[in-house]
Formats: sequence, C-alpha cells, structure tokens
Amino acid sequence: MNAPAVEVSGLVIDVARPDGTRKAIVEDVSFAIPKGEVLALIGESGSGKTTIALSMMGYSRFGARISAECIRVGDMRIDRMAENELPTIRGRRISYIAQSAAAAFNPSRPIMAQVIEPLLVHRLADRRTAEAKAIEIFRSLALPSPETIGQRYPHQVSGGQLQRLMAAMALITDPELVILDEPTTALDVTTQVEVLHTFKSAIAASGATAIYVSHDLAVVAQVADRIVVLKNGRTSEEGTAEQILEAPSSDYTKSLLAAAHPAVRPSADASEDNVLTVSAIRAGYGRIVDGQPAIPVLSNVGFTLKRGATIGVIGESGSGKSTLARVIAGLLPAAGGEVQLDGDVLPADMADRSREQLRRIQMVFQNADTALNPAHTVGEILSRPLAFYHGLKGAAAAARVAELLDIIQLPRGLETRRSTELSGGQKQRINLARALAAEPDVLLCDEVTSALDTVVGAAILDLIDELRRKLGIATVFISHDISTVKAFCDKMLVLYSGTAVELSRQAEFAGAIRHPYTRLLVDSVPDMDRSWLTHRAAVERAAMPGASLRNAAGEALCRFLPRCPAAIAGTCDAVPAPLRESAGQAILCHHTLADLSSAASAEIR
Amino acid sequence: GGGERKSTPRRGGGIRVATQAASTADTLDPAKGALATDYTRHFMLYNGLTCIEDESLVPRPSLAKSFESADRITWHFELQRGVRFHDGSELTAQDVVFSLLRHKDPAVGSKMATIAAQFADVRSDGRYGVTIRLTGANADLPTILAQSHFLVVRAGQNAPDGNGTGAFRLAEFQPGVRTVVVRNEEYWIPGRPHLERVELIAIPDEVSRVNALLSGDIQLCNAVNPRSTRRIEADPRYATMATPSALFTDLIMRQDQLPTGNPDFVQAVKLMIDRPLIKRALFRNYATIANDQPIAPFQRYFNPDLPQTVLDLDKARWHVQRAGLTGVRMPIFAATAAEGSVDMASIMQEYGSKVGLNFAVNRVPADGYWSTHWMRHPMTFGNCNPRPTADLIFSLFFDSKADWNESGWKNERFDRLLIEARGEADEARRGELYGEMQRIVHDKCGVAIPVFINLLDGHDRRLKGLRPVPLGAFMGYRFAEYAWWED
Amino acid sequence: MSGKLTSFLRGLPVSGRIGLALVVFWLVVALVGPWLAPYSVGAFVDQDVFSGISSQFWLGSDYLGRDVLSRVLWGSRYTVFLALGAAMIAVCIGTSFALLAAIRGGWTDEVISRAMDTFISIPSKIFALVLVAAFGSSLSLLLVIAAATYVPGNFRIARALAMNLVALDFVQVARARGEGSVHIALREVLPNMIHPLLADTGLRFVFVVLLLSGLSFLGLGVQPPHADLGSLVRENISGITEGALAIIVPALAIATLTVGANLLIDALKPGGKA
Amino acid sequence: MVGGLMSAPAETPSSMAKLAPLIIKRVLSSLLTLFLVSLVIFTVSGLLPGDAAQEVLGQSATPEQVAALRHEMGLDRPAHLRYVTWLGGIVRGDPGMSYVANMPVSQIISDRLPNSLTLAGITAVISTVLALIIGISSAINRGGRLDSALNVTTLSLVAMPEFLIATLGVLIFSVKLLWLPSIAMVTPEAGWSAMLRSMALPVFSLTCVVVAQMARMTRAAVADQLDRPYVEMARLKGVPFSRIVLFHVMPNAVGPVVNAMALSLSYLMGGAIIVETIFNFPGLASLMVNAVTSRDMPLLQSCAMIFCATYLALMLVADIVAILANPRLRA
Ligand SMILES: Nc1ncnc2c1ncn2[C@@H]1O[C@H](COP(=O)(O)OP(=O)(O)OP(=O)(O)O)[C@@H](O)[C@H]1O
Ligand SMILES: Nc1ncnc2c1ncn2[C@@H]1O[C@H](COP(=O)(O)OP(=O)(O)OP(=O)(O)O)[C@@H](O)[C@H]1O
Ligand SMILES: [Mg+2]
Ligand SMILES: [Mg+2]
Ligand code: NI
Repeated sequence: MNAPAVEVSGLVIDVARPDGTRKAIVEDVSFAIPKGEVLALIGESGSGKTTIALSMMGYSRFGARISAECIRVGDMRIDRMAENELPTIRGRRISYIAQSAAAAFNPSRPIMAQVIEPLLVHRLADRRTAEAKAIEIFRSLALPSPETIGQRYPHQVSGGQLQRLMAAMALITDPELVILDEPTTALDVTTQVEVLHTFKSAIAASGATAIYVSHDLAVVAQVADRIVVLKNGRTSEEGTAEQILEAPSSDYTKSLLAAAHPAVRPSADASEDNVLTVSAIRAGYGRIVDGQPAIPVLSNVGFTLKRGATIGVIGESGSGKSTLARVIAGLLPAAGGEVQLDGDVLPADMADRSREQLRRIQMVFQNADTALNPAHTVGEILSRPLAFYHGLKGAAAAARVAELLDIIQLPRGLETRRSTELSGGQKQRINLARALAAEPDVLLCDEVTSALDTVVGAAILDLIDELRRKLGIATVFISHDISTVKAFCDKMLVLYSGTAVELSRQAEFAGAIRHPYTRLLVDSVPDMDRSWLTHRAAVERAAMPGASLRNAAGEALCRFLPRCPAAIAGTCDAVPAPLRESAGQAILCHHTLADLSSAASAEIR
Repeated sequence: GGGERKSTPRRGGGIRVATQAASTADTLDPAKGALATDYTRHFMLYNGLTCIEDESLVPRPSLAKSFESADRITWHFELQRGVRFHDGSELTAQDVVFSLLRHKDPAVGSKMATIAAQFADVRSDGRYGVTIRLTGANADLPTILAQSHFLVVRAGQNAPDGNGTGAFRLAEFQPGVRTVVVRNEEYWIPGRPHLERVELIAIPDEVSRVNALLSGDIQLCNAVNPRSTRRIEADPRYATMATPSALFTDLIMRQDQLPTGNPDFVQAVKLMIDRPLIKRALFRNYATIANDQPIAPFQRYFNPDLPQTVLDLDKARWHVQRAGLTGVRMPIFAATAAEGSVDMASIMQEYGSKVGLNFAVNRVPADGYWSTHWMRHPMTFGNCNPRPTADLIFSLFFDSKADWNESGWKNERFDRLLIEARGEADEARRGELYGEMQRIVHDKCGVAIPVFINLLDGHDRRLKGLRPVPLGAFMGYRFAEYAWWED
Repeated sequence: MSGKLTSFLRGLPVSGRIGLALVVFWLVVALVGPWLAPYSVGAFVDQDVFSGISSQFWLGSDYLGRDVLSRVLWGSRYTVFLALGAAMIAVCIGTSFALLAAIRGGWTDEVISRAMDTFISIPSKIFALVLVAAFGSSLSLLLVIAAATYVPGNFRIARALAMNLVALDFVQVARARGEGSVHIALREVLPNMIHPLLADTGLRFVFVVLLLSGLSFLGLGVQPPHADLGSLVRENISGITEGALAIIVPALAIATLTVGANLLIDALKPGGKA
Repeated sequence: MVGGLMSAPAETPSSMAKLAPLIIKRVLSSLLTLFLVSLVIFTVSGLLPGDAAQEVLGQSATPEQVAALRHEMGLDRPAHLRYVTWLGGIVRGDPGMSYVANMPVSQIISDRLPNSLTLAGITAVISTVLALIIGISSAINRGGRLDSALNVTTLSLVAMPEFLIATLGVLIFSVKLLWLPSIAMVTPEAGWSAMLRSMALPVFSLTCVVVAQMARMTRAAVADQLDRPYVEMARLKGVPFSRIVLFHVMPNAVGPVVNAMALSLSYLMGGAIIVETIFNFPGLASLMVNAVTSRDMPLLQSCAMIFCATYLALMLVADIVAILANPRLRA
C-alpha cells in the first residue's frame, strides 16, 4: 500500500581503469525495501556489497562513479543530489555502521565526542542534550556503565562494546535508513550473538529501515526480512528471507548454504603411539620471574596427539590458542611444562632445538598475507625449506617444488609469481605447502581458514584432511569456528582464558556432556533457523559477574566463573575446579560429568 | 680614494667598521694583537711612543715628544707631560718601561717577543724620560715602536683592559662579536678625534662584508675582494680605497729538503710564474708585480736595477730537465690563511704541467696552517704583512737565523750585510747595502714572490679624511684618530 | 629486462619521468662529461672574467677566466659521484646497523641507538670542519664525512622499517625453521625494505649534494683546481650581482639534480602516484 | 605550538604520572648520550693538529712562549686527566675557563646562547606553522594542482644551497630594497623591533632550509591518516572536511609530524653555521667553529654538549607530544 522506504533501480557503479576505459564493479542492481524492514546484501568477498551499501549515501570509494535510474531513500533522490548537499544527509537521515569498529573509531578521541558528533555537526542538539541522548542509547544497548563509558577511548572497550557504541553513533540522529556493513564479522561467536541481538532490537525500536551486509547466511537469517544475493557485482537472486533460505533457486545460493554446514569427516585410523605430547604447559609473555611470565597466558595445558590424528583447539579470541601453537613450535619458550616429540623432550626455546627437531614440527600461520615474504617468489619460498632441511638444490628442488604445487592443487606456472600476486586462498595453500616441504610429523595450523571465504576455506580444509590421511601427519588445528573443528578433528581442546576447560574425543564432543563454556560456544553458533536468535537470547546470562578469580587461600579458581551460567555459589567461587575425567573426555568443572549432560544442564539453568 | 673634494674635519657622528676576522681570541692586550681587528682596536685605545701617520712611513713623536740616539744603540725618549690614562692617572716613564719589558716575558705571549729580544735594557730616566739600550745598533727603533704591539699600557696591568691614553674610551667589548668605543673628551691631542663613536665588528665572509657596506649597515670595511670593487664603485655613495702595500703571498721552497733545495728547481719555479696573470686574474690589477724579493717598488731602498723575472716556460723546462725532475709529483700546500694562495697554487699546477712538473694542490684548513703546514713541507705558501722598514722584513724573514726564515736558506753574505745596514748611518750606503741584499734574495733565495697585493678598503663616501698608509688597511689601522663624518 | 624497464617507465607519473630524465642526464654528464670538456679544468683561457656566452666559451668564464662549461662538466662528476657514493655508504652502514639492532633487539639495539644519537646530535658541518682540520681535505675524507653524517638518519628510518618487518610472521617462520640471523637479515627482512631504502638513498643523495655545497662554503671540498658544483657556486659568488653564468650554471645544475632526484623518489614511493 | 592543534582533552594527572618514568628513562639515556658525545668530541679534537697555545700565539710563536702558555693552560697534562677534570667540572655545573678568551666558558656561552635560542625559536615557530599549512593543504589536495604547485615550491627550496638563499635574500632585501639589515646586529640595547628586523633575513634563510622537509613530512603523515577508515567514517557522518582534518586527522598525525619536525628543528642550533657566518650572527654554531679553529677544548666541548642536549630535548618533546596525542600510548 505504501511506497517502499528505499528504492533502487538500475544501479551501476564503475571505476576507471589505468588505460582510461571504465570497468563496472556493480551492474544493474535493483531492489526496494519497505519501511521498517531489513534487507540483507549477501555474497562472497569482492561481490560489491559494500560498494552498493555506500552508494545509498551517494558515497563511493576510490573514485568510482555511481549512476542509477533511481536511488531513493524516503523523499530524497540521492542520485540527483549535488555533491555539497550529500553531507547534510549523511549521518543524519542515513547512517552507517562499519565492519570494524576498531578501525572506524578515531583512536585518539574519546568515544563520546565521536558518538555525538553527528548531532553536533548537523546542529540537531547542543552538546549537553546530545550527551544525555547518547547515554540514553548506551543504556538501551545494554552497555556497561553507560554514564561513563563515553569518556573512554576506543581501545579501552571491548570489540563487541565498540561495535555497539558505533550503533549508538548511527542511531543517535534517528535516521531513516541504517546501513550495517558486516557489523559482527570481526567478533567472537559469543559476542556476535549479543551484538546481533542488540542490533536487531535497536533497529526494531527505532523503526528505521536497514540494509545489512554480510557474507554469513546464518547471521543474515537472524536479522533479514529480505535478501539480495550478489555475485560479481550482479544480483544473483532476490527475495524474502524465507524464500532464499528455504528454497534457493540459484546454484550459487545453494553452494553458500552448503558451505555453512560442513560435512563431518571420518576420523583417521590413527596409530597407537603418541607423536606429540604436551604436558602442563605454563606460558605467557614478558620476562619470566620465578617460572611465572609477566603476562601469564597459558596455565597447565596438556594433550597427546597420535600419528595421523587431529586435535582441534577452540576458544574465543585471546584465549591463548596461538600462544599454545607458539609454545609447541618453540617460538615462545614455555615457562613450565614440556613438549615431547616421539617421547623425546624438546628444548623449550627453538634456538636450542636441532634442525631435525625444528623440521619435524611445522607451523602454518594464521595470516597467509604476513606469513609469506612478499619479496620472494613462490618457487623461492618453497625451495628454501627443501634446501635447508633436505639439502635439495637445482633440478631436484625444482621437481619437488612442482610436486608440492601438485599436492596443493595449484598450477606449476605459479612458481615465478610473488605472493602479492596470489589470491587469499592461493596464499594459504602456498603457506601450507611450505610447511609440507619440510616433511613434518606435526603440523600446527593456526586459524588457516579464518581469513578466507567459506567456500575457499572449505577447500583448504579438504586439502589438509587429505594430506594427513595420505602422509600420516599429526595436526593441531586451531580455530575459533566451532562447527569446522567439530567436523574436522578427532579430539577437541577447549581453551578458556588460557586454561583447558575441556578435552574430548570427537565422539564424546558430539555427545551431550559439555563444559558450560563449551556449551556456550556451541550454542552461540547461529543456526539457519530464523527464530534461533530470539530463543538464544534468553540463554545469555552470567551468574557471577565480577567474581574474583582467586579464593581466600590464593588458589586459582575456575576462570570461567564470572561468565558461567551454571556456577554454584559457595563452591565455584571458593574451591579450585576439579578435573572430571572419563574415557575420551576430561572436563574442568565442579559439576560431575553427569550433571553436565545437556539434559541435566537444562535443569541447572 | 677618500678626500678628493676638500672638506674640513668636523666633530660628531658614529660609524660601524667591519674587519674580516674576529674570534673569542680578540684581546685588549696590545702585545697579543693578531688581527686587523685587534690592531684597529688597540690604536683607538692606546698610544705608542711614536707613530707613523702617512705614506712616507717616517716615525713621528707621539707619547714621546722627542727621541734621540747618538750610536743607534742607546735611545732616549722624552715623554709628553700631562697625558692621562682613561682612568685619570698620569702617564709616566714607569708605564712605558712596564709596557716595553712585558714583551720579554714568555708568559705574556707577545707577538713581538723576538723583536723585543733586542731590548737589552729599558730604564726610566726621571718621571718623564725613558732610556732603551739595544743589543746592537738599530736605526729603525722609532719605526719599530710605532707598531701596535708596543702601545703603552698602564704599569702593573698584566691583562690590559682598554685603559690607555688613546683617543677613544672603551664602552663595550665582546670578544668575537664587537667592540664599541666612544670619544675620549680629555684626549691629550687637542681637536682629536672627530668621531663620537666607533663600533668595530668583524664580518668574516667577504660577500657579506661588502653587502653590509652597500646596504648601509657599516661605513667602512677592509679586505675587499678586488672582484667586488666594481660593485662598490657602481654605487655613487660608496668608494674603495686602494693602498699599495708590500703585502705579499710567497711560494716557499724549502732549501733543506729535496727537490725544492735544488737551485734549478727554484729557478724553474720562478720562471714559470705568470705574474701578469696573477695580477690580472687574482687581483684584478690591484697588485704590483714583484720580483721574488720583498721590497716593493714604492718603498725606500727599492733596487730598480734588478732584472724582472718573466714567464719563460722553455727556460723553466730546461731547468727542470737539468735537475732531472721531469714528471716529479709535488704537493703544494695552500690555505686561505695566505691570501690568494689557493688560486696561485692552481696557477702553478696549470703551468707546472707545461714544464713537466706535476704539482698537486693541497688546500688545507686555514686554522692550524701556520703551526702545522707553513714551512713544514717542501712547498708551502707564506704570507707576509707589510713591515715599516726593510730591516724588519729582512731580519724577520730572510736572516739565516730568523725563526721565519721560510725557505731555510743560508747566505752568509746576506747575513753580514743585514747587520751592517742596520747600524749604518749613511743613507746612501745603506741603500746600496739593501740593494745588494735584494739581489741576493732574488737570485738565491727559495721564495718566489709573484706580486705585492694592494689593500682594499671599502667605505661610505661620507666618511672623510681617509688616505692610504702602506702599513695596513684603515690608514695603517689608525683611521679612527683622523677620520670624520660628513652628512 | 627491457620489458621490465618499459613497464617501469609506464608506471611512472609524468613528474617521475621528468625526474628520471634529469637524474639520468646528470649521471651521463658525470660519466662522460670530462671527455667532452673543451678546456682543461684549471686552464686560464679567458683574458676577461665572468664573461658571457661566446662561441669560444659556451657558458662564459669564471672569476679567474676559466671555462665554465669545462668546470661544470668536471664539477658534476665530483658532486654526482661523491654524493652517490656517500649516500650508498651511508645507507649500507645505517641499514646494517639497523638490521642488527632490529634483529638482536635489547642491549644491542640500545647501544647502537645511543651511538647513533651521539653522531646525529653533533652538527655535521662542524664535525666536518674538525675532521678536515685533523686529517686534511681529501676526496676519501669528504666521502667519509658525508657518509657518516647521514648514517644515523638512515639508521633511524631503516630501524623503524626493520622493526615492523621483524614482527611479521614470515620472519617468525624463518626463525622457526632455524635460520640464522644473517639469513633473516639479508634474505627475509632486507628485500622488503628495498623500496623505502631506495627512496631514502635518493633523499640522502640530495642531502649530500647540499651538504657538499655547504662544506664548500666553509672552504672544505674537492682540491683545487677541481671543484664540485657547490664550490663552483661559492667561488664565483662575487659575480652574483652581475648575474654571471659562472654562478647560475652550477646553481642550476644542483637544482635540477636535486629536484630530479626528489621527483623520482616521490614517484617511486608507494602511494606517491596518487 | 603543535600541541595547540591537538584536540585531545586536558591532561589528567594520571597521564603525567605515566610520563614520569618515560622522562626519567630518557633523561638517563640522554646523560649516557651526552657522555658519549663528550668522549667523541674529545677524542676527535685530540686528533687536531696544534693546540690552543699554538693557535693563540699564531705565526709568530716562539717555542718558549708556546711552552709557557701550554703550562698555563694546563695543556701539558695528559689528555685523559684534562678530560676528567673537565667532566668533573661539568658535573658540578662549571664548564671551566676558555683557553683562549680568558673568560669562563659559561659566560661566553651565556652571551651567545640567547641569540641562538631566539633565532632558532622564531624560525621554529614560523617554519612549523608554514610547514603545517603547506603540508596539510597539499595532503588534502593530493594530486591536485595546489599539491603540485606546493610540491614544486618546496622542492626548489630544498634544491638551493643555503648560502645561495641567504645571499640572494641579502641582495634583494638589504642591498637592493634597503628594507632589512644585511647583518644581524643583536645588541643588548637594540629594541624589539630592531632585533626582529635584524633577525628577519637569518630567519628567512633558515626557514627556507628547514620548511621544505618538514612540509613534506607533514604531507606524508596527514595523507597517510586520510586513508584511514575513521576518516571515511567521519565523512559518512557528514562531518565537514575542514573539521575532519583538524579534529580527526591532526591528533593522529601529530606523532610522526612532531618527530619529523624535531629532527629538522634540531638543525636550527648547530646547523645554522652558514647562516650565522653570512649574517655575522653571534650564535653558538659560529662560536663552536671558533672553538675548533682556536682549539679551545672547554668551549668546544660545552657547545657540543648544548647541541646534543638540544637534540635530545627535542626528541623527548616529540615523544611526549606523540604520547599525549595518542591515548593508547598514554594509558
Ligand atoms: N582500490 C580499488 N580500485 C578499483 N577497484 C576496487 C578497489 N578496491 C576494491 N575494488 C573492487 O570493487 C569491487 C567491490 O568491492 P566491495 O568492497 O564492494 O566488495 P564487498 O562485497 O564489500 O567485499 P568484502 O566482503 O571483502 O567487504 C571488488 O570487485 C573489488 O575488486
Ligand atoms: N606479544 C605479546 N605480548 C604480550 N601479550 C600478548 C602477546 N601476544 C599475545 N598476547 C596476549 O596473550 C593472550 C593470548 O593471545 P593469543 O594470540 O594466544 O590468543 P588467540 O587465542 O590466538 O586469539 P585470536 O583468536 O585472536 O588469535 C591475549 O590476551 C593477548 O593479549
Ligand atoms: Mg565489504
Ligand atoms: Mg591467534
Ligand atoms: Ni565451575
């Protein structure tokens, strides 16, 4: 009955190429959003999502040119506005929430000044009223200490909070249209849920129309009313959320949906002997005094790994996953505990390890961009370990490099390229191949797929899986993506704040018995189910926020205590948690294993 | 030049004068004076027993109202009466005796220590009489005493502070920065000086110095580069004053080292100097061609009969070949401390290559040049300021035993003639002796003197009363007593 | 190779190409100039001084009547090669220390940094005066002075670059592989600093040219009758009011050389094209 | 000066407390550097031919005089003893007597230091303002015509030997136009206006020397910040561009800008030798050259220490400004 709040038709965005011709990065995109609804733009990286979203504000990056039959927001014809008119609507009637709040906030100004800036520059309020309004919004977004949080600087609040603060900045002018550009991608799953929830209710409360940009279908499922699927700057499919998620018509949408549900891989037939034994590791950063580093991270972490087996290490950001990998690789000498390779204790510091020992443990770094030396060609990168560990030179090395490229399924012609000339997926493969070139016994994979698109990431996972089965390499697989780990690993190690709260075999992990933190993690992974978020939101409740982590005797208590929904007052905050063990599962908790099964824990709640 | 138009002295006016060098070593002690700035300052503040006032270079009485000697060994000076120091005390023989004897104390660091060694005895002779007994006869004592170093300071002042009998009183003294003096109202010579105030600064950079003159920031400066005269003369408000002087920069060939000790080498070098070129290119003709001996044509005792050495490359080459030195590589040390020496060295190098000598110019820093390079290598440049008498120049620089016998030559005949001329009363005979000495130096000595360099002062035309005195810039550094300002 | 060159040229903005042309021009002049000089560098060929353009003296004559063209041809050789040599030496030494400091860290870093602070805080021209007074002026000493003056500056920049690089994962990879410090410095870190270092070398080159001209003002420099471009300007400065070619030509030479180098550097900088 | 551009809120005492350890550490390491400087200067000057006694007596020195003066100056004592005595004096705050000028070094320096500081100070203020204006305007016009024009201007300034700039300045402003004095006559009795007039040309020359480099650094730092996401965010909030530059970009660019400026400005004290010579400016650089040529060790050493201390102080200030401007470092 009403005209849609936002209407776009025939949107074309093109950039000038160096030779003067123009190349379209968005072609002929049209959509309309009824008032108060949320439209999701989804597609792989580089498909033009951000570009389209920004064009709603008449803004384009890197000199791209926007042309359209119509871009209408409310009563404003964005496509007909003059360049000097546009700033008057930006941040006032249309506002933007960027992907990374950490980057989008000015690091050297207090948060409050930035949040109320839209009100001030558009002269909608004086400073006092503006601040009062901001505090109001902070409170409604469930930010802690709303009165004072504005005085802090961006680095003084957590990522999730910052993302919410940016929402406050966007909503403070009561805009008609809010653009959210992957607002939760940079967040941990647990935080993502909170933020998604607040966003959803805030948008609903303000009655604004919204455009939500994401590449994660499960997330989109929770917030969107309508979905536009983009591929290479063109609309691949458009429709209501139900229609796209339940009955996708394009193959591309189908592949996206498939990647969201990784298939469970069969466990490898691991041999009996432990190739890697990690026991009671204590490690951290800074100078080590009395066996205790200045910034302690890991405490008493251990596991064993059989030849050809995979252990998944999960936990949220900062839980010490990378630190564990660095300790095993010797990059960070542990302050206590030991690492054994085939029963031999390895020196803590890699400088003391023999070349052979170094060779047998190889680490694949999280970020392929920085792990590959941009000055070297692929050939050089791959042949260095060959020469260094195996003394291979000349033709033999070249042959082996070619072989390695075959293994990682890249064309041989790639040898002469530099890493800057490779795509993200290709880089990660080279990164992997370099580790393989050493012919290691243990492969440490630190979030090797996190920076990649789901589809590309899945291919890398397949590759690693195949390799470990073929070559019998034991793998330590670090990830914060619990669904991947669940599907991929024989064993799981769950880290919370540097302690191993749970160590389970795949079968047990898939079962019902879980540490409360593991449960939180698993439950935080969004489902395709559109009502998931609504149900999920009720769960998030901490029992003892601000609880101390040491008891009166100075013993370390369960670190998860302040956030634990199942904490037992008088026990958890007084006695260190005991280790509950059964075959194939070890959990650090006061509850018995039986209590921790999902049926029982429902009661605990 | 200064006073073409007739103008009478008048009182008043203050001027700023710039010399080419100043440093923290600037001093108020006449004995230590080392630079034009020092000499100028000292002549404003102090008086000497005698003074030289004009181009005749004849010593006139100053603090001594008369002087006499029968044998040129014992000299008697009668002092002016009623002369007062700036602090009011009266000048007596005591002060003179003190001032002269200081030079013999090594701790004072007098620049005239070697000259003062001639003073066998200095005694006061009553309140206003001084008797000086020399170690040997010297007819030039009054001239010697006219130099700034022998200016008279107050008795007992080991570190003189400007308290003299001079025409100006010290108002401000900042070593290396500036000296300000104001007119001494009670000056003992009536009617002098004319200027109310003189500020003495130093602008080491020649271009800046001339710019300062042309922009009216200073009214008088010395050491104008001959190349700048065109600029100055182009402006009707400014003028240059050229003072022909016996200043020279000489090429030293050490006789006690090889190959410079080889007479053929010396001859060759003297023959390959293009004196007209040096005069024209280096000094823009503000120079007088010299003949490898230190007495300039306009000086007393100049010997006009000596044949002028001229550029003769064939003969030079012949000498080089005879000495067997063809192709030999020789460094020539030059520094800006010896005026024009760097360019002269370049010229030597250019002509050397034509006669088979491979000279390499070795320009070294000006500081430390005199103590570390000068006379220390086979070929260096020296620089000799004008001296008031032939005896002084010969005995300081050419006597075999002189500290500054630059080339290290030894000529007994020359030494004997020098002593003889010093005590000779008969002027004609004396002239002959000096003539002979010039010939010996010209023929035999290891120094080549290409030209005598004119001193060039630049001044505001309103500054009157300047005239050249061949002893140095600024009328032999004594302009302040005579000059006046006419607006 | 030639393909690379053309693509490099194509990638340069106009200003970069102008810069490159100027730099190449002066490099060529420095290389072959002295053979083209019509007169010997110390020859007193003109009766007049500061004369203007004539068929005999294409760029006039200097304050002593020497041929300006010949002197500039020689002078550019001194300036270009001294500056180039000094800049390269400074960058090599500064970068070596920077790599050492960045890779070793801790005390090594502290000591080297303090030593560099020491050198950077002594005014370079005065330092030069002292050294020349102590050792006498020679080409090699000039080279050493100019190089020493710019070592600390290069060190600061190279150290900052190296510190950033050392923290990167690929260096950790090399460490985890068991590589020695030398390999890490030369093969892993250095190649990634080449571009900014080249830009820095260029900048140092410009600075050295200017330092040399400053030193010539203080009377330190190439031994006469030879002269670097700065000395040529300086020795002819009394001709400045007459607008003598003897001063304009070498000044122009310095200007085009330094501007050219700067334009080239700017173009080489990543983002300089924007 | 630079601080004025910061929009960071007033300092809380806690951030001052955070700075204290930094300052202490820097002061300690500065003392070490100063010590190194004195050692280097002493060693290098030990290599100089001749000594103060010879230089004072000059061409006409006799060996006895040299020996006497040497003894009086204490030059006949071993070098390390002289160094230790001098260092001891410095620690007690007394740099000793000048060998040459017969005056305490402290007095000579106190006559000249204010001159140098004034010259450097005025130049610093002017060139910083200019550099900021030029740098910021070209950064925000990146690639535009103004940018190219400013680029060419700064480049031409860089390309001119400073003695040429100074000489041309004198020829035009004092000799031709007679507007300004050609030499700096900084006398105590001169009034402010005379003082400023006589400083005009030296300041002009020095500004030309340092401004180009500073402007280029500013441009680079500002341009770097302009590419940051927070700038885009601010534009998407509708913040006017001038406000973005002043309140968003500058606080973040201040760190590198101040660092570059400190490096350039440290040149103004010791590097001003040519300008001091041309304008006959009684500053510290020419004093130090004087000390070199007259082999006046106590004076030379003290000048070197002052230059070094200036450099270190500027660096410290730069670091402090960078810290104050950056809340991350402040915490
Ligand atoms: N600096 C640039 N110059 C020209 N084209 C660019 C530039 N940066 C990005 N592009 C192109 O613009 C297109 C759209 O980019 P956009 O940022 O809108 O993608 P996106 O879908 O938001 O990706 P992501 O998920 O990675 O944020 C891409 O094809 C990309 O290649
Ligand atoms: N170099 C370091 N110095 C001091 N602390 C560090 C350092 N590196 C990491 N930390 C701290 O150690 C803790 C664990 O870091 P780690 O990198 O192991 O986490 P992670 O689990 O890998 O997180 P992410 O998922 O973000 O990669 C964090 O709190 C982090 O702040
Ligand atoms: Mg995007
Ligand atoms: Mg990590
Ligand atoms: Ni518990």
